[in-house]
Amino acid sequence: MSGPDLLFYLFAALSVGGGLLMVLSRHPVSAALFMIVSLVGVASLFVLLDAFFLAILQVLVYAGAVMVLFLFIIMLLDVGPEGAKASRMKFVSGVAGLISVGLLLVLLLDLGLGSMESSDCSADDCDSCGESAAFAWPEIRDETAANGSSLVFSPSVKAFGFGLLAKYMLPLQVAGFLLLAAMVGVIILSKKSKGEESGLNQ
Amino acid sequence: MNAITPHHFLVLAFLLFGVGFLGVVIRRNVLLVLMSLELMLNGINVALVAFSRAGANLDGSIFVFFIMTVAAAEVAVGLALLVALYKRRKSIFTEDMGLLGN
Amino acid sequence: METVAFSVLLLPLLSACVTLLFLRKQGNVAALLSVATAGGILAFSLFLIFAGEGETFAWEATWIRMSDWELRFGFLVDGSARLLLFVVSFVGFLIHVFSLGYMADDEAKARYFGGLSIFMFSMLGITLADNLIMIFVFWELVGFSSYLLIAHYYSTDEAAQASKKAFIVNRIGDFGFLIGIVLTYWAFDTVNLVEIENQLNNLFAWNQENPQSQILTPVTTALCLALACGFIGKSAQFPLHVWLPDAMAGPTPVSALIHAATMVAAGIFLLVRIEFLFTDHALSLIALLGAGMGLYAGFCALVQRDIKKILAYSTLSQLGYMAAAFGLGMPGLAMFHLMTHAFFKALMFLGSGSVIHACHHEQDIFNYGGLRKKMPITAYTFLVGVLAISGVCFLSGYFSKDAILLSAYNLNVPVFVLLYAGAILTSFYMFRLYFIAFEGESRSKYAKQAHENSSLMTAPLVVLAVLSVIGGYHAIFPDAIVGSVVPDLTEVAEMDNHLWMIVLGTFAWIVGLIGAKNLYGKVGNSDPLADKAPAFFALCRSKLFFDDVYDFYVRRIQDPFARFIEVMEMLFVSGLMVRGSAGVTGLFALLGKACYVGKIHAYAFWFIFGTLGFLAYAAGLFGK
Amino acid sequence: MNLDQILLLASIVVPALVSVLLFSGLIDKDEWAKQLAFLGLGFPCLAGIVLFINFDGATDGYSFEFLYEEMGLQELGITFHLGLNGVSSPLFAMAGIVGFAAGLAAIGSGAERIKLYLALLCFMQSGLMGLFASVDLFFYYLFHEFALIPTFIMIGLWGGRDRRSVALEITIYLTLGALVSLGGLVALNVMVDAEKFDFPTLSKALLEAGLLESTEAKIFGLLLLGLGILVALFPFHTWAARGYEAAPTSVSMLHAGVLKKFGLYGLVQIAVPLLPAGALEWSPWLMWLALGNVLFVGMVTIAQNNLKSMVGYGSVMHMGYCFLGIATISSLGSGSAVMLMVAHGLSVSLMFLLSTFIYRRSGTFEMNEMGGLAGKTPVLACFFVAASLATIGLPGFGNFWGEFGVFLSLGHNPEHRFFLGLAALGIIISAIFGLRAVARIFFGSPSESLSERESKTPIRDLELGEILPAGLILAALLFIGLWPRGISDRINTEIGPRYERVDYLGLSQFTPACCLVEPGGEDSNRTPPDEGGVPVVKPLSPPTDP
Amino acid sequence: MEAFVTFYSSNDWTAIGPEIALALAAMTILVMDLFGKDKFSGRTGLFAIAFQAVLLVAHLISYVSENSSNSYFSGMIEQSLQSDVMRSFFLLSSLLVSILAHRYLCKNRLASGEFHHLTMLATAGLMLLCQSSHFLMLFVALETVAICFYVLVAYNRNESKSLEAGIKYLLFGALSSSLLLLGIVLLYGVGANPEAWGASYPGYESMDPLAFQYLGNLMDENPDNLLLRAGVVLIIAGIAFKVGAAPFQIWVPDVYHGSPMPITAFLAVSSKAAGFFVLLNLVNGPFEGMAEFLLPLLGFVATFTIFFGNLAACAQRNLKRMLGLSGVAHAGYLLVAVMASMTDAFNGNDNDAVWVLFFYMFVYLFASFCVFGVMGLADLQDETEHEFSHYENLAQKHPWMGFVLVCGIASLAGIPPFAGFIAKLLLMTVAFEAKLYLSLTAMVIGVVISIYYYFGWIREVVFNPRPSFSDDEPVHDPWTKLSDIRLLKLVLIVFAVVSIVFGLWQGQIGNAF
Repeated sequence: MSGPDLLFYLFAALSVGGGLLMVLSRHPVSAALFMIVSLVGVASLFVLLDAFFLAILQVLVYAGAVMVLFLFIIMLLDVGPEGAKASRMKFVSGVAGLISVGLLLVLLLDLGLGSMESSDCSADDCDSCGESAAFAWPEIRDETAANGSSLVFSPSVKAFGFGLLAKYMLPLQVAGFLLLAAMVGVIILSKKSKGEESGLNQ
Repeated sequence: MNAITPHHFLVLAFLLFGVGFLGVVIRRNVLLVLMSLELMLNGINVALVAFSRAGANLDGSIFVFFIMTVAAAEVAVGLALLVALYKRRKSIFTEDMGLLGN
Repeated sequence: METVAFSVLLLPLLSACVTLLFLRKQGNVAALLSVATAGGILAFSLFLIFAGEGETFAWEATWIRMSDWELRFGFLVDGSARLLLFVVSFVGFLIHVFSLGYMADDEAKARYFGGLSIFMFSMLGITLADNLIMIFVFWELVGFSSYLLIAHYYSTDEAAQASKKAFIVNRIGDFGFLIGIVLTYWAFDTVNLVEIENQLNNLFAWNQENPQSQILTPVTTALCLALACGFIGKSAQFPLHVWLPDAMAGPTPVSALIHAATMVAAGIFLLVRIEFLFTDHALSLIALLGAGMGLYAGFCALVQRDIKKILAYSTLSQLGYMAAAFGLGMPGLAMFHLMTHAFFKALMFLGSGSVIHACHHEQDIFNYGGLRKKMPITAYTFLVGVLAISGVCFLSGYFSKDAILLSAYNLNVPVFVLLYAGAILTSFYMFRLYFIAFEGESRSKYAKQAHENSSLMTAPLVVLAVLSVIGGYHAIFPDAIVGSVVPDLTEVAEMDNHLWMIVLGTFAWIVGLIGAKNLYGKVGNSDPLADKAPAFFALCRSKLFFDDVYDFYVRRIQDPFARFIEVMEMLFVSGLMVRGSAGVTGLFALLGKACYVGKIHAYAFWFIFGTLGFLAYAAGLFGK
Repeated sequence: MNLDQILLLASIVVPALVSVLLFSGLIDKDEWAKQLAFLGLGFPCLAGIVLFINFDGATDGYSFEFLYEEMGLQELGITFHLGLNGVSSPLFAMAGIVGFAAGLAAIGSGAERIKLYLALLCFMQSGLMGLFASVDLFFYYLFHEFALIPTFIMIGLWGGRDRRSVALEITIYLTLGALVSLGGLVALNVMVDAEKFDFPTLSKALLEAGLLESTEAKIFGLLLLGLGILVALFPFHTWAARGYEAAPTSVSMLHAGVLKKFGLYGLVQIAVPLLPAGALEWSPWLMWLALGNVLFVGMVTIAQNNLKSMVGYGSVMHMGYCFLGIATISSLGSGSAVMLMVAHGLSVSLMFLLSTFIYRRSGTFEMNEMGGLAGKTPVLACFFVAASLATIGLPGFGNFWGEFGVFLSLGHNPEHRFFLGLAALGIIISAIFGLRAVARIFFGSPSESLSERESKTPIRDLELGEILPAGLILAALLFIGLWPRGISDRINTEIGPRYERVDYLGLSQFTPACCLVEPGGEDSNRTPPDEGGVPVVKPLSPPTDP
Repeated sequence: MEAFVTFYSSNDWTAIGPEIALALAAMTILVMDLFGKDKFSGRTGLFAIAFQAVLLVAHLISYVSENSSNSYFSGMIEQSLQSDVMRSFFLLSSLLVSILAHRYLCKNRLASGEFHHLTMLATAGLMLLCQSSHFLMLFVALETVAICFYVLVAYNRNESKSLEAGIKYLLFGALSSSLLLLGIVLLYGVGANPEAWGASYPGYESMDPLAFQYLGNLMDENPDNLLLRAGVVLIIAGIAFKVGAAPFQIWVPDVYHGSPMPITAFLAVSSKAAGFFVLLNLVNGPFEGMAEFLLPLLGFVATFTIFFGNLAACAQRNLKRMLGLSGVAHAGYLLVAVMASMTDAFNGNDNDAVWVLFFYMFVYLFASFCVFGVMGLADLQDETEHEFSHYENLAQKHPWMGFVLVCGIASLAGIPPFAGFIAKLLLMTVAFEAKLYLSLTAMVIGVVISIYYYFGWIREVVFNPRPSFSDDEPVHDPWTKLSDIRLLKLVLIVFAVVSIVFGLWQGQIGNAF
């Protein structure tokens, strides 16, 4: 087990553990902080996968902007911890949720690993059955190239830029409009308007 | 990094997705439900990046970029809704959102 | 020729339509029209009878054609048809005339005479029809017209019930008749009487020619019994006889025409027409039925107080005689007795009619008495009828009845015994009726102030009396009329121990006369038999509980069963099936509505379960 | 496009136009509306009778055909195709007559919002005429729906007791039936991939390339279920009596008299001749169910006290005879069924009409509270006696020929004779309830409720406006009864050729009773005997396929 | 870099002219609002209506001319006659939404500019969605639509119900889109490196792993790869949410209930139609290889949907919820058509089932807007609580509106002579030809059940009202101010007439099938 493997397990534990704690912690603020932890873990996994640009984005957008927004709202509404009221219902739903999510995971893993088995046994050399270390990560060249209609993986930001502006031009524009719509929506939802007086007095 | 295969990442992604789903199901604070949704998206991102790396194919990474954008927008709208609702109801707990039903 | 036949048939229909459509208000016009029609019918049918010079004549035209079933509207005027034609038209005419007087002061004359015309139409139709389906058609129509006429006094419950009963009981008979016709059609591929007869004759001829390969005939006892059901219903034989006594609720001339002279006799006519179809078993069964009826009706008649009911029961017993004659294989005798019976029974009914008319519709014989002095013509003609029916020598009844007795004596002794007992009873209750009604002194104010009726009513009596005296000498009738009965008569004539039979017959009516004389010579308002033999009286009174049985069936079985079925429908068909499914649907609807608790968590569980299901399907947990 | 075609088309279009006019509210006076409706309902009657007379009894197939291709959906072979054949022309005329009578009754009745009532009635009438006039199966169904929907609305608006629930129930029930039969038609259309969706094309296509027997059985089962529900076949009959009891007179007349014949018409015209094997498969079941109609419903009818529901149940009961005739899978049975359909349509609508007249006088439908009406209203009594005797099946009225033909056809196959015996009991049952009704309503002494009602308002006999419709229907009934050839010949022209295969299949199920042979052999349709001298069984004529 | 010239070359912006026009117009509206004096004057609304009408006409003219299937933007979108039809569908429906919304906004004093802005953006997104032939494009367009809808559903923010509906829609929308996303990612994983996941495809390196075409070939190659299957079912789940198919239909009534009336109509028509078209594209495009794997799943979903929707609707008294559930049932019927289009009976270019689907959706559009339009005219104290009793005797009070409403309901119920009947007939025919007998049976039973609630409503509208015993206080009559709706009334009547005419005469349109 070499260093990167250790790192993988470390960061995986970090992200999953952070997520779990976020889900289970009673106070929203702590939940948000745990969330940040798990996000950072994910970011570092991106680094492991040579997606440096995405890692940066992850930290900036998620851990930075989004979570700060969350924290800001939490402070604004100063939500306390979930009260113990309706605890039985909470307990029942929690147990049911655990069970069903467990089932979901089992199914997903079964599907994923099932495909892996079929892959190994479909391979010709049956000696490699079982141990999946036979997978060789393709080596990456630091250059932006396109192979047919697909873009070749490269850690460089340049490749991203080309990809976005050349191949994914239209989605990029659409995403811009998406953000515009979101912005307009947020404004319309939260700004005070003369129309509101009619609604408030009820 | 040769003992780690895409399957490990896949498993990790599924775990994150499941944890997020768990949050959606059991948390009654809408803020936390939104966070859990983010967590699910993160799981997906992990899988996506792993696949794109394993397939030496950049499209996945670019997809991650779009997913982040969308997630941010969703969160923004969601929080705005939440605030607007909080102004009326003084609560952000799901059990208080029972006006519509039956 | 067929034009004449048609005019015979359509004349009454025409007058009926005219009456019902235009003459509803003018009763007298309608009456005259209808009497004129009857006269016309008489003339035409006499022409029809004599123009045919004795040989049968048939004519046909297609009436309905459905795929390869073709029904032809045809006339078949052979010997027996001529006989019946004569009886119907002649007696019918007389009764029309009588009705003029009898119904003189009835407010619904038009309806009455219209009904009579319809009856004449359908009765003539039966007489002339040449195939079974046509007979069935007119069969139903006579039932309908008798329904109308029985219900003439519809405002009385008695009439309402009686008419209904008559129709329904007849329907029961027709039920068998219908099935018989259908079976006949598919057996012979035709319902034309002549064709059927030819086929059968060919068949028998065939069987005689080559005895090694016998063809079994399509005729079965079941078939002819099914057909005989029609006869049983229409001429009120056991067990469907219950309607006839009640049918006396109608006006008396109607009883005379329909329920004594013609319609009930149509059953016998039907038997005679399809006689070639009958097997020996069926014949003997019918003979026994008839004989039994002759005796049974006699007992019932013994204790009746209503004059018309007495006559009705005697009609039943006489019909029994005819049936017996037919069953003995002597259709000619049956027809002959039909004719004579038509004469004297019509005579007696009309006589009773004139009595009733004179006594203001009083029908209880114990309220009469001493009418002989008040209304002599009626009395004497009635006496003639009584003598005739009880078979006094050399009157019409004697010939027909003793011929039957003789043949029974020679062919089938048990039948003879029954018939003979019936004969004694007949004379007994007939004389009883005569003595109570006409002798002694009047026992009610109506009877006291009774007086002879107008000649409109007495003339038919006289004519009929003459006929019932001389009607027995078949020689006096032209051969065109009685030609069909002569062979059987001669056959009887060649039988032995005539003398013995004369003695027996005379003994019978004398016994009856004497018994009636010293039992009913002078009576009060009560039946002396009731004091002498109460048990026997009660037994006869109960008519062997037939009416009670039928009544019990209708009240206790049929209606409750119908109600039960209705409840079953309410419960199961419309309840369990329709409402039940609707209820189940509603239940599921509420269930579906209950899913919408409005809670985000509950909804999230739908999502997670949906995803689980989909993934499980993908993982192949549901087969594949 | 000659006059007859124009008449045919107009008999559908005119009522529709009138109803549109009435809907549109251009007519403001009720009087004009009534006269307009008189026109709109009288014209189809006239056209029906004229076309019935003009219908050439010699030619088989369709006459007065009218074809318009451009309806759309040609892909499914659907075209607007009108025409009359031997089976449909009597029904067409019957629909016209009954519709006219119903219209007269409606005009005479003082219903409120009479304009809407008449408009819906005219709409229904155009649907009815179209239903029998359409050659194309799709329009045959569509016109049926046109006629059905006003029924619901009119029951809901002018109905009697608990009309809302009745309207709902009848709507759901009949929609189920209609949808199932639509499914059957669609199946037919899909399975038989003919270029057009009308009777002649389909039958030709089927003759050329028949279906599998199992397929035929499935499609026939669908059609039977759907149409059976629409005709109130035994277990599915409960909607009928309730509906008719609640519905206003004209609707009961039109529905029970004409619209209900849709299903039987479909069976006779489409299902049996096109899918004989399937029909053969189902005929035992159909026999039993029809027997249920005759006996079970017959007993229920006896138990009724309400005049209208008695008439309703009675009509359901007599449907059983039609089903029996059809179930014999023979031309004779089906032809007689058509005859019975025509006659029954007339008689049952007459019964409904008269029961309303009685209601107007006695103020109730409960027969226990009536009695002795004949003294007050002799003419009404005459009509009612005639109508109920017609229902009973007295010769002289059309029903007799239909029922008799059905019984005759039942007698052919020895296996059916059992059903013959039981079904013939129906003539007794119907006599019982029919005559009971007559006796209860008209005979006997007047009931006290009647007399006290008369003390307020004198009970008058039928007026001319009431005699007219009743007399019209009665005349038609008598015509059929006295001159059945007038109809049976027309029916034969269609049934004969169309049922060759059917008869062949039906006859091949058993050996008919041997019919004897004269050595003279004077009648030709029987073959002379062979040397062995065994009587020759009437040969099954195999169908002559073109 | 010359490697990317190929990508540039296929960026043909004119191909998506209508979308761009819509987006620009949307921003114009914002600008108008910015400089407008009164935010509540209907100027922007009128502008939006006029613009969309013009655009619709222009687009109709344009696409009738050319109907060749060709792809732009390096495989992001692919245009065909079908997608053009859908584009006109969306344009039409958004035009109607704007018309309905105009009165709604003026009545409730809500800002009109943003509303139309978002509506038009959503429409543009829908139009792109139904052309997209690349999963990334599909995702982005879908999310654009979704975000617009989140806001629009909650648009009436004076109403807590509206906001709550928005929250619910957002949460479940996000959940379902993450499911969809997971599915896409799984497909991408297999596509990017088939060997690693037990699949095989020669020369996969040069393929775009998110393009429909490549994935379709991949699935044809190895249809029983578990990961692919998982991806496919997850994507189907995501779309099932959009179309409101069981078991992801649960959000439908609540959201319909809370959202403003025009948006309810928009959801019921456009978003559902988009979902169905995407589903159609997928199952006939990339997932074609998995047809026999998907058919049972879809069959179950369709049956469950039909029964659930109809049964739950029977018990509803609130009309908006009832319409939502009946919409669920209609989704079930449409799923049957989709299944039929997958079967062997209908493979090929002229796929009858697809055209039947289109016909059905158009008929559904007309009928729904008849119903929602009339419902929108009622002014109740609480906009969201439409009870049966509010419609008592409408036919007598306002014959025309009653006529329109009845036409709409009857067309939804599929009663002849309305277009809905023809649509259902075609659907039955198609299902028969595809031998989907079970789903067909479910459909027939469902239609019969649906008659119950549809007819119940018609009964309220047409038949005499039941006697009201509460005569102490006059019941509020919601049909008092119907004066200021000239245009709307005209449009609605036109729709009713159209839905009758389609029922009787399809002419050339009918020949398309």
